[in-house]
Amino acid sequence: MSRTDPILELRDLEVHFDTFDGRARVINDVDITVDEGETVAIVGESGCGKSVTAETIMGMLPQPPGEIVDGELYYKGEELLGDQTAHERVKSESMGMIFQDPMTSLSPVFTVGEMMRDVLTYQGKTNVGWLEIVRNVLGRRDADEAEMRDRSVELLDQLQIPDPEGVLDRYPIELSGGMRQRVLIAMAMLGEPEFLIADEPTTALDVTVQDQILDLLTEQIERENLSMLYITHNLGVARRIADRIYVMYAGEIAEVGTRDEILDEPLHPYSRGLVDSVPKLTEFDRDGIEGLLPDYTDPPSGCRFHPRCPAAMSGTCDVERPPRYELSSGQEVACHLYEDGLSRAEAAEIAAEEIEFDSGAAFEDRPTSEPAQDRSSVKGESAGTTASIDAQTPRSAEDTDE
Amino acid sequence: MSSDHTRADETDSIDDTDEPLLQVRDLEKYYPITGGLLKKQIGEVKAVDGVSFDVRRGETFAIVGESGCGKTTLGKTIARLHAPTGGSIRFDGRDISALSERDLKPVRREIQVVYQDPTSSLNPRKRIKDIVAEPLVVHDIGTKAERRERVAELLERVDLPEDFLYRYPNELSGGQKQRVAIARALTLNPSLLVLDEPTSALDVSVQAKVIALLEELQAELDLSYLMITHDLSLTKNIADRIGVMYLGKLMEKAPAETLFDAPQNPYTEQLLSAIPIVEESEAAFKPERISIRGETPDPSDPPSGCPFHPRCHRAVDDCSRVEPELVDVGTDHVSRCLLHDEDESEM
Amino acid sequence: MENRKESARRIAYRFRQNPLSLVGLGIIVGLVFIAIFAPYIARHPQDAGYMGEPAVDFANRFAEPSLAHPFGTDQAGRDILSRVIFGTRYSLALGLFVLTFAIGIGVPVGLVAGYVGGFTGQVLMRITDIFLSVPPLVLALAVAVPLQPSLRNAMIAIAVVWWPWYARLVYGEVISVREEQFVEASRGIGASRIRIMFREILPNVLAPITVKFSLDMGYAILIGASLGFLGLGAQPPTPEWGTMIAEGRAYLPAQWWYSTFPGVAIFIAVLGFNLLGDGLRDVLDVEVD
Amino acid sequence: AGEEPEETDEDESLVYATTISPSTIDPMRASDNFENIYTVNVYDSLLNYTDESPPELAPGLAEDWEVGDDDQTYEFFLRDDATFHNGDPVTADDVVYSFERMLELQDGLSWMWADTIGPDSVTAADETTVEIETERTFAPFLFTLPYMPIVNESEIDANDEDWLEQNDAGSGPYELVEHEREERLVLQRSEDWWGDWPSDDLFDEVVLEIVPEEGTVTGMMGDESADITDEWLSVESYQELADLDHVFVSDEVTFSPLYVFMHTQREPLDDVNVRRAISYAVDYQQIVDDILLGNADQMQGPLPSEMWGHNDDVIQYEQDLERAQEYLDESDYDAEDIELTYTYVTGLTVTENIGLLLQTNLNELGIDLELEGAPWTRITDMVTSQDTTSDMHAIYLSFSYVDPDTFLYPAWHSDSHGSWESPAWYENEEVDQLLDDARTEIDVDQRTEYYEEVQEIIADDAPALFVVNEAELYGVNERVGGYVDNGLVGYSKAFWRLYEDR
Amino acid sequence: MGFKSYVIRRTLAGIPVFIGLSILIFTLARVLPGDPARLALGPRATDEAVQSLRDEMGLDDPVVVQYFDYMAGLLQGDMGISLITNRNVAADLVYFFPATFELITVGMLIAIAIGVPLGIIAGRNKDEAEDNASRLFAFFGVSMPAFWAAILLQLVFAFHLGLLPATGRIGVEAPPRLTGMMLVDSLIAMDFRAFRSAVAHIALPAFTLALAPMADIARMTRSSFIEELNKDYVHALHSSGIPGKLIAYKYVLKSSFAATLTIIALDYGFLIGSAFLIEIVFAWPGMARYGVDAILANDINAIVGVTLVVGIVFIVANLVVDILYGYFDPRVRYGGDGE
Ligand SMILES: Nc1ncnc2c1ncn2[C@@H]1O[C@H](COP(=O)(O)OP(=O)(O)OP(=O)(O)O)[C@@H](O)[C@H]1O
Ligand SMILES: Nc1ncnc2c1ncn2[C@@H]1O[C@H](COP(=O)(O)OP(=O)(O)OP(=O)(O)O)[C@@H](O)[C@H]1O
Ligand SMILES: [Mg+2]
Ligand SMILES: [Mg+2]
Repeated sequence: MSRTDPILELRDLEVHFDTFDGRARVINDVDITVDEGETVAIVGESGCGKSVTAETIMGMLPQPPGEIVDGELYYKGEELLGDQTAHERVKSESMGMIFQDPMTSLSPVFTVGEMMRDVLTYQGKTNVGWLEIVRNVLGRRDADEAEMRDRSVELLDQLQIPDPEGVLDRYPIELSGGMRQRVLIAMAMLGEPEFLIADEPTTALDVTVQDQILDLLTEQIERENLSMLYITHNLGVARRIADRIYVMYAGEIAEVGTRDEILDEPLHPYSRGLVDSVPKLTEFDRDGIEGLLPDYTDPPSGCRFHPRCPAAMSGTCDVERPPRYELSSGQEVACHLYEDGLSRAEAAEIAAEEIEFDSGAAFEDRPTSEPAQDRSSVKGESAGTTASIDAQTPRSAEDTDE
Repeated sequence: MSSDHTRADETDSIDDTDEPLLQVRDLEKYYPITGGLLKKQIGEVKAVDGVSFDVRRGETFAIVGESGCGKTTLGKTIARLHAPTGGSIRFDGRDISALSERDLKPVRREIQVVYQDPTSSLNPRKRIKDIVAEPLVVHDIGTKAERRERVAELLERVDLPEDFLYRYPNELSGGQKQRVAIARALTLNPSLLVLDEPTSALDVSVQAKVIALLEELQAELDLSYLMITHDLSLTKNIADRIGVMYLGKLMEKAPAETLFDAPQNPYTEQLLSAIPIVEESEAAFKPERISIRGETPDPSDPPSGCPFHPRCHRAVDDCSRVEPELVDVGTDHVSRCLLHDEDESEM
Repeated sequence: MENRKESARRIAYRFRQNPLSLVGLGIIVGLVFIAIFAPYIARHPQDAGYMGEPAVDFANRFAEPSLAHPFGTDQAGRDILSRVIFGTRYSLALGLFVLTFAIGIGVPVGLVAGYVGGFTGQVLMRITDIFLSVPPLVLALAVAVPLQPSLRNAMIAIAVVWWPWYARLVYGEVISVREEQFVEASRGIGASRIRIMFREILPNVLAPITVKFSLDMGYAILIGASLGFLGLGAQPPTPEWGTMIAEGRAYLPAQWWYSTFPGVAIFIAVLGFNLLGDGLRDVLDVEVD
Repeated sequence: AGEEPEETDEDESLVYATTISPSTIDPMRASDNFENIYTVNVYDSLLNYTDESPPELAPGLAEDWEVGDDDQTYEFFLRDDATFHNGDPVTADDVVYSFERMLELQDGLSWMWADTIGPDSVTAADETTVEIETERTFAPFLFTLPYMPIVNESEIDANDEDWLEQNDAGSGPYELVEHEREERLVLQRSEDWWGDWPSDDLFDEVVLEIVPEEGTVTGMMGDESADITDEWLSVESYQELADLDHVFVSDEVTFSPLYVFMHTQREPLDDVNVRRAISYAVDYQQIVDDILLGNADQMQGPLPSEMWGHNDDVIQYEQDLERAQEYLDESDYDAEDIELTYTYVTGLTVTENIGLLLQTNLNELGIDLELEGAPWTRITDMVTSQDTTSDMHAIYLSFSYVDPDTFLYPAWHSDSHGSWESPAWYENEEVDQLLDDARTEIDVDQRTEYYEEVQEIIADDAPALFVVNEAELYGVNERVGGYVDNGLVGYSKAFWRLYEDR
Repeated sequence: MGFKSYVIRRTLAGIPVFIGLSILIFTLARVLPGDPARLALGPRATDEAVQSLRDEMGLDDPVVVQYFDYMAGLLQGDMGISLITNRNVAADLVYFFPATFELITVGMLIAIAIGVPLGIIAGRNKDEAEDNASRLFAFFGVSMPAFWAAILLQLVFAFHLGLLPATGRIGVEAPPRLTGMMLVDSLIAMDFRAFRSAVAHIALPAFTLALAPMADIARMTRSSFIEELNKDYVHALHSSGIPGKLIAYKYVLKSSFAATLTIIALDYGFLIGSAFLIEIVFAWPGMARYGVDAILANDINAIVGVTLVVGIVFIVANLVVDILYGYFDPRVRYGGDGE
């Protein structure tokens, strides 16, 4: 694949959160590149930092408690993290976002049409005067209502929404989940973005509806030649939509490669465990991955995955953070098992040899529990390797939610 | 128009050599819809509408279907958390569909439910030990010490360390909570577990372990499972037999392999076709891609005729008028579609 | 135990986020201290009727605030500071009594109405609605009338109008907790209704009740003082704050201190409970109104 | 302060600021002081009171009158120049109608005539002559007549039942021009009034301003937006007013006697020794000096000394703890066992303060006293039965007509039991007899004798603490000329006697 | 569900509450000790007079009969005779209610006019100086005893500074009475002198009344504003290109205002309660003061009347808010009860 200039490039992102447990170092040195016209997926389990990454790119990370400690974000060469106005501008001119929960992503108190009209009217404006707001609230807009309506209807129609005219006058609550998600896509498309971020837009939907939505989304992307960053934890969905996939674990990128590379023969132990755990029509490996995401306030040293890794090498993995080794195929994997320049075949061989998930855990004497969480019982039992295990109990995300 | 097909209802009772643990016949559960000025009942949602199936001893029977099709309602009705509107539920040879709350108490020891959301299914204000011991307390079983022992044993059974006894649910991860929920369900030595999407709130790597645990328990404790899920790939791997539901009705029921190898119902076909596959190799096990259209209908106002006809890729004119019945289409395999009759007559 | 420490840490963290609530806590601790040790703190306890030895000194009436009488004296030459100090007792007692009663009635009603529901629930909530359709002060006035005006009767009157607020709060909470699966799980185990209501649901609605309790302490004190102010609460010479303000009102604006200091006392007490309640609201993370 | 300057039309308006408001302005329903102020200024009566002290009778609508030998027939000769505010002449028929209406409504002051005037007692002999034949001999009868307002029969007949609440049908010196309920009554001087006006600058308008807040009243007096206050302010407010250059405080001691009635039918107060002990325990001096700041006299016996017939020789109680103790020792009770309740009208701070002082005083004897404030309505209710009457009631007896009977009969005659004026439930046949005799005897000297004897018996029996006769205080702007407090309900605010004096 | 049917259902739901309330109040009033007839006629009335009034008032009938008589009367606008004013309570209320209504409405308007912007400012600047100041202010507002605040304000603004009148409704000749609300009447009469005076008179009491709800409203607006501001749709709309300010003041405000509305309804009722204190202090000739007088005088018909009117105002305020709520938030219309 010949690389054109990336449309979006995220470099060395580091994001921390202040929580009552202390400072959570969530995103650690994340690089993501999206090329023009490309769809890139980020996959990973819940809490691994996918949404935080997306929020950072969309400039909507809540600060505080979040803080972007380091990193640059280039959109078509323009740095955005250091320049909020530029970020705002680029965001409203060129980016669009689709969210997971279509119900909460639409204002419950305005009709679909009203929202779409506002999107069309304020397209690209970053500020608006008081008078304008009042006029707007009173229903006066300078723009051409009929034209806006036509445009909205056209878009809704493209997304196979039955009775688009009628939908414009309805409130989100009057629409089904699938319809809402389509409306949401339409809203994102209205602004004629070049770059789309979708954060698990189909997770709440049934498979058949998901299937429809994915079809429509691909169609739109092709039609408008969009670039997209698609976040999901569903590997199957990633397969359907993505050109390339980033596998994320605990705020770090574990592996990057084309969709087939990642899904058919993952190299990183984590990716491998992840892919294996998914029930498939062919088989279902019930082993899973031992343990839990680490405590972000006290992440493991070295490779963040090492406490759960069946191939972890004591003295290396728990000490040294693996760089992203680039294989000859262009695939990158952040694991000490590999080195730069390996061919895919060589790498696959290593993976097959070294990585073995089974019900007997890698790091634990207690085989079937999820031991990494249990600080008190684990700590000190087997010095060297386990000393640094410090899975959070409970995970801070849950705490703040409850 | 006569057909050779026997009505499906009788099919299950064919092999009465070993009576199934659970026999569900024509089960109905309707929810009233109220509205208007006086909140009169103005309609009903037929959440479960004439469902029949058996769960044999030691097997896993899976119910799959889309959101809102009535899976949860079915599970809860069988566990008698709801009173059925109609039909019968025979459990261990006894009809439990009309028992009073008091008479149900012994039955409750036998049928337990594990819920989808592990967070909501554990009382956040109670310690794990109290949660797991609650069934014993409610049924007034054992002394304090005995209970404590039993709880410790159960915790070990579900692979949780002993010091979890004193924790509160919010100090546990999702997978751990689900293990606690399973432990609680096992406390009274039930014979049937209703598993309502027990892993859908979990990450895949955790799901795998919980599934492994469930299978292990089933083997060791001779449990029967009624597994409710929307993940077809999962059912393929763990279920013995599968029922596919749509809008409160059973559309197809077959042994797992049969269902995946030779699905008879267009709805099952669509479901299978929509599964996003992860590995290239899976593609071989999927039917041709079917382009899906239409919206999930409103359960309170289901389409006439075949409930699936508006979205069906095989729909014919009659589908909107004639309501198909479940018919035998193979060994232990029934399906609900008008086309079966036509196929038959064409033959 | 680890989780204790953990939750203590969480609570401390939340409190730290909201220093005002610490101020509230301080105020309340102070008030309780003052109430308990009033006889030792007040310089003229007998001026507040303590120990049944009434002392009036009409010759020393309306002394302006001074070192001897920091809050001045009233029309009977009594030390206002001492009376304000003793007033703490009455206000706290009133708040406690009213809320204990209100919770004692309101919580079970809300639990039953919310969990059992059906016709019983409807009837209970409609009764509650009726009580809620008149502002508490007005209803308390109407209830207070048939009774002799006195502090005790004011407490009864306020308590009678207060329980519906708890019934409604608990009802609302129960409605949402009821949907939680652990409740159904408990039912699936075979637990009785009573057990489910009191062992499963109640512990989960304690947080909002606690918050409301704290906020309501302030409000109950206010209503009690209002009744006193209108002459339907504590009767002179009881040094109840509202009653004192009402008495002092006749001497405005010349003897401003008479009404002012009891007012300050009410304000501080109510403020303290509000601050604490607000802090608890954050700590326990519940929304209560 | 704060009232907008246009409020007071300085020269012509006289503003009477009061903290209470009338519940009615129908003259036949009027009962309290404020209502009567309105009535006497807007309505004429057959007779008037002078502003002397004690007041005497003066002609009103009746130029002249005669009393028959039977002590029960009266003849009144109306003046012919009196007209109602709508121009109708005042006729004898109107007088007859007024009596009828008064007795029919059974409201307001009608009780004064309830047993004296029957359905046919009042007749019109001709246009200007009214004959009254009372049903019994009632010596104070003439003294009650200034409280019988004469209304315009035809005007009332022509209008609704409650027309009088917004309008007047009188012939008095002032007519009603505005009634803003709970806010103000505006009266306008009636040019056609038959009576004499003072010669100087007259007040063409009188505003009765209802200002429930005491502070506001004093404020209004301060910035001269009010001219006269009512008598209900606190002592301190009057002090404040007295400090103002342009205000004087009228502090005539007239007819405002305060008693603390003791329940003579209940233990331990049924024992005269206990009552005497209590009477000797009270520090009257402090009440007069410190609670009332000197604006009162200690009472001597049950009758205010301003009233004719007062007996200067009856026992005068004073604080004497030794004697108190002696009496207590003589009684059947042990001080330690005595717990009494003292009831006063909520909001009347003087009585509350007296209660506080009593509490302290009685404590010295070892008697416990509990204070209980009650709204006036509750007190009137409590005293209707012996059981609910509390041990001690602080009550001001109200003055109605200039006759000792007005204070003595309602409080001490056993026929009066159950009314708010007799919470002592006093029973003494001798007293009953004397009071009855005094009512039917016309001869003033003879009556004086009866009354003196009654006073002696009662004072000796100590069925009440004869606390003080309080000066009724009014703040009055210096510019108001002609102001005299004769102590009479309503008549103490005879606006037609006032003029601007500056 | 249509908006209309929602409105009707909401309205009808108020009726049983009203009936229940009337029973409650009526029963309460009838258990008052003391003979209302005697109270009405004054201390010196004769027994016959008292008895005849008792008969007239039906006081010797069973309470149930009395209740139905009362309700029958009520339907014809007859609420019985007030024992202290001797007029029909209905007439009294018609007379006094406008003053109270004017007072609490102006109070509520002040509370909204200050509270909502305060809440928004605090919400938009969470945890900054503006936020803390407004929160502190809110605490002061709810902790201040209304009657005491009234006294203090009077001391300062009326007695000390002499800026505003301390009591009453108007200081000049009142405009002809049409609505009974001075502000309205004086405007109708184009009498601006009266209007100015009425404004000056209502300023202090209305502001005093407004303190607590102002604080409540600010607090509620703040928290719901913050909550809404963190909702996904805000981000979604933002990322669709709508400027933040428009989102805040159009979308967020409308959603969050629903929560504020609930508080407004509740506080409107509480305002009537506070009016019972404020009207006393400011000598405001309104229904609340009439009510307190009635209560102190055991005037049963008046007590029942006043309490019922208070209840009705409360019920209606809730109704109006529910309806507005349904207007602001379509979810409510579908969500049924809203309970
Ligand atoms: N506002 C926040 N405050 C504190 N911590 C946060 C916040 N947002 C995210 N985090 C933390 O960052 C980590 C990553 O969260 P993120 O939402 O990015 O996960 P995710 O990969 O999107 O998971 P999911 O699949 O569940 O959406 C979590 O541990 C979470 O606790
Ligand atoms: N208590 C209830 N009252 C009324 N309707 C209900 C109730 N519970 C469920 N329903 C309706 O019954 C139908 C079936 O619901 P059910 O929860 O059984 O579906 P499900 O298949 O479990 O869906 P999901 O996959 O979303 O869990 C739905 O239309 C639902 O709206
Ligand atoms: Mg996420
Ligand atoms: Mg379900």
